[in-house]
Amino acid sequence: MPAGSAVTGVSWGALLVLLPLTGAMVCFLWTRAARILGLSTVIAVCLAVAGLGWQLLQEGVYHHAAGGWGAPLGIELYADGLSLLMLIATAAVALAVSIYSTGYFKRARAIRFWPLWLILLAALNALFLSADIFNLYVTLELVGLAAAALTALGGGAAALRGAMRYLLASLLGSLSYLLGVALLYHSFGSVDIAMLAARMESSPTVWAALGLMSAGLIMKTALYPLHFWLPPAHSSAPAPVSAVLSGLVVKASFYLLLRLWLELFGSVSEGIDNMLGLLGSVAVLWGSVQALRQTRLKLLVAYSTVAQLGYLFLAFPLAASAMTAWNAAAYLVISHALAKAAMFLAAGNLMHFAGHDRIADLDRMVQRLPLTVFAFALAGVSIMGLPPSGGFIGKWLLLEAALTQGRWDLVAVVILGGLLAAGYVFKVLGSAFTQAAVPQRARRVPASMEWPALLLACAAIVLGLVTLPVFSLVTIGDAFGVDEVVP
Amino acid sequence: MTPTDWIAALLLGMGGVFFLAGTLGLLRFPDVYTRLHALTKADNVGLGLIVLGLSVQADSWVVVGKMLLIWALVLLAGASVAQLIARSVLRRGIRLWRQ
Amino acid sequence: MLLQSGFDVALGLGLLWVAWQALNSSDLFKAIVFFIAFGLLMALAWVRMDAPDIALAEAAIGAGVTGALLLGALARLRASNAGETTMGQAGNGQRRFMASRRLLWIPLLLMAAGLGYAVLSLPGYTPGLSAQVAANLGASGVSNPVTAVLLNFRGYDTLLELVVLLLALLGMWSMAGPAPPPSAEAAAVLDGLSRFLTPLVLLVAAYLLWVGTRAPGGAFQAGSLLGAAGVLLILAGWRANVASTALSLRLVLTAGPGVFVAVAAFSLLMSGQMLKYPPAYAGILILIIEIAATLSIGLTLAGLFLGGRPRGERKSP
Amino acid sequence: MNAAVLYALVGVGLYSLGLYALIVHAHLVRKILAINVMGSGVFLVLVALARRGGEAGTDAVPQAMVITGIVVAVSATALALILVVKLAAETGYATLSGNRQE
Repeated sequence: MPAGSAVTGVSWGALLVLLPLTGAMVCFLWTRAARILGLSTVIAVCLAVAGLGWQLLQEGVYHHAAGGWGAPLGIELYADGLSLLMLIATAAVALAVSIYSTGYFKRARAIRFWPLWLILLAALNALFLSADIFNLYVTLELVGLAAAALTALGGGAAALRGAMRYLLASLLGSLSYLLGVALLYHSFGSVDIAMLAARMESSPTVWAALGLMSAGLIMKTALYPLHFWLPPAHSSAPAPVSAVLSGLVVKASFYLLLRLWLELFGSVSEGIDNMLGLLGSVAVLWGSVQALRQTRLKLLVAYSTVAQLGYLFLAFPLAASAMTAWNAAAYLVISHALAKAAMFLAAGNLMHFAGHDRIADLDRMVQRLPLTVFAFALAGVSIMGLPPSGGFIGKWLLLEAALTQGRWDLVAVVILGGLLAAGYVFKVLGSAFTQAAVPQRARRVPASMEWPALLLACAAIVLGLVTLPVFSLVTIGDAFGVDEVVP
Repeated sequence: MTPTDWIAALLLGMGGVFFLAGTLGLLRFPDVYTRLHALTKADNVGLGLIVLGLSVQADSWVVVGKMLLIWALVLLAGASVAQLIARSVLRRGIRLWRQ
Repeated sequence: MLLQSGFDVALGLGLLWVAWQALNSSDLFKAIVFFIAFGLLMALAWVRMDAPDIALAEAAIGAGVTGALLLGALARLRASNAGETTMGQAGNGQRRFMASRRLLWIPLLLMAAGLGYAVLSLPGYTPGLSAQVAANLGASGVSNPVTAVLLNFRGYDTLLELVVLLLALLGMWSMAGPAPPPSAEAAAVLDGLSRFLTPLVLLVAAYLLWVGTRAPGGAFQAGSLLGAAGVLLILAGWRANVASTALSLRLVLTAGPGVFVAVAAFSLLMSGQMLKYPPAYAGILILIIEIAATLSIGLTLAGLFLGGRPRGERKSP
Repeated sequence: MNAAVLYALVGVGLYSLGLYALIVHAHLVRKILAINVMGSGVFLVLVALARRGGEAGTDAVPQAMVITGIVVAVSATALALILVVKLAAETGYATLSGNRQE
């Protein structure tokens, strides 16, 4: 396909899947150079995302017919502003986590980590790019299996148990999703999202598919009360893996849910949006309270993820003001991805330094690991939703949508959740300033582990200052269908 | 029905009887060894008769050859598996059944 | 006609009954054996639905390899005394399960009824994609429609699926450590059987691979047969003298996804669309991918059954 | 009701039975068996419904999807089983609840 400039003529989207897959296999074949090969692959992926972004800005949405057949027979890749936003967040977190991992994993672990991690990256990219609900099932399974294998990488009973719990929940979620796919295929004779959207009409079968797919994806996104697998898995995995799990993997299933909702189910579902909002509210409050009660740092951060995921679901009942509510969800997704990844990396540094993650015994960490504590604090600013940060913009937009619709209950939830988040962030920071009478292992933390955390946290803050570019990016392809709603 | 059909039906019916007898033995015999005996002996003959019955009606010799090959493989696998089961049971110290 | 629907009803009820036994037998070994029987009945159901390709895959993978994996895992669990849940140790949790069991019936029954209603109320007959498949079969390079879908129309799915398989092995190697040694002494009968059957299985696998372009069969069926041969050899105590670090072993494991990705990248370069084959070369490209995939699938499945990284210190007997 | 719908209903039944067993049983191997039975149920629905219009022709697309699904299922099963084996070697229990101390 000849095209004008050198950048727009390349099919960056397909490369985003093929590159990390190739990287994974090469890392597996040539273990000695796994680290350098893995890191270069991730850098190449970042460049490809940049290329795709440029392409989208120049030419609008990205279409790619894998196999050259096109829907409905073949599989279509598709990227609009929303997918691009997810891909950018993925690339940013991936780069930071990869640099972190060069310092974190010793050689024996590293050669196992890199192939699995690159496959996970390929699967995430493939998921954000797919427009075919069966292909999405395969990518979901790939994400789930890779994430479970990575969770168990740390070894030990807690990690194995966490991985097992996660694997079972993930498999159950994907099977429910697949049953929904089967019902949709036999209702409308296609698995292409755009074709399904065109043919969509309400029927008992569609309702069953809606229920199954939403339930499966909600399970994978760990919305209360289906969150039970998240804290054990995310707290027991190695730090870079926790960062990816909390930052990206749960967002992948949320992205898919959002996509299906916007394209397929939004028109046929009434009343369910309020239920999602209710569960989201409970998740925000319950998760935050649980986070406050934790005595271990990584568990605290994991429960904070449960709470922050709840915010994402508050957008559903506010969808009447589509622009604001969905922008809020998108903003929260990416700012939480950056901030939470930064938090887990920082927590990993504290654990690496002290040999434990008991919050009460974080003996004057602010003097010993100032960069790490600063990163944790900056990430905390975004999690709490203080200005200027990405988290602030997201929550502000949520408040705005709730206020214009007079949903005072949701306003209260957003504000209360922010206060509770402040509580658990300051609980950690407070301990980092005070003295504790425990012996510390005091192992040196290399710069390659401190800076990625800090840079990610800074990115989460900067996100609060670049709202206009982000909003204009999201409007490419009009994923939220705002044209119909805005008067 | 042509005479070949009658022959086929007779062979298939006899095969069925052998299978039935084998299954009955599996359910009713008192211990592992006698059950194995019933299962392998009777089912091998039963399958052989069914293969013969189908061969009579087969379109070509290739199909007959394939079915005979299947029978031979089942015989081989059945005999080996029966021996393996009996061996592992014997090693676990389970005695032969005596009246 | 009546006889046939009678058979279908019996098979359907049989599937449900065997599944119930596989899920609720008191003895775990028994449950696994029922599960293998369930796989075989499933294969029969696939034949009844005119899906011989799935029947072959189900019998070889669903019942065969999965069954072998389950039995292998059970043996290792029994070695660490975790083959069964002992009621006393599970304690309160178990009792709570028992209490919730009675209540769980209600929502699950409602769910099943709802799903059944959803299936029954499907709007008429939608033709699906069979017409498109038939229309484009000529340009796909093969004449078996299932192979055409797997390796051409929806080849991207299959590429990712081969990665899933590789991922399972990578995941296992990352946590399992070296493979357990072969059991003390393998039976002479098993040894003889494996020596006799292995060449035959290789032959059948090659046949399935070759015939898969125009009749039921293909890379997955052939690969799973290879895997089954590997399982048999492993059971007989045979070990190849290659360590998990050996490049040759890794090359074969990545051959399937590797060749597939290479074809995808090459076609992306040539035509701007990944996995778009030039019609004249579609047949040969599919065959190359299938050969590589068969080898990878076979070796990966056998490797999964081995239960750990091969050590490569033991000479084959 | 024809045979296709019958098999689809059996698929729904298998899915529900599997879900029940997945929740009720504590032993992880039983949970893995349950996931596999659920998967078989989903596959049955996927293929069977393509034939509900009668015997005319078979749709190759769902069949190919099910072959993909079977391979994914065996991969997931293998990974899950090795996790169980490692967990049991580590804690002595093949359940998620047993033995909390580390």
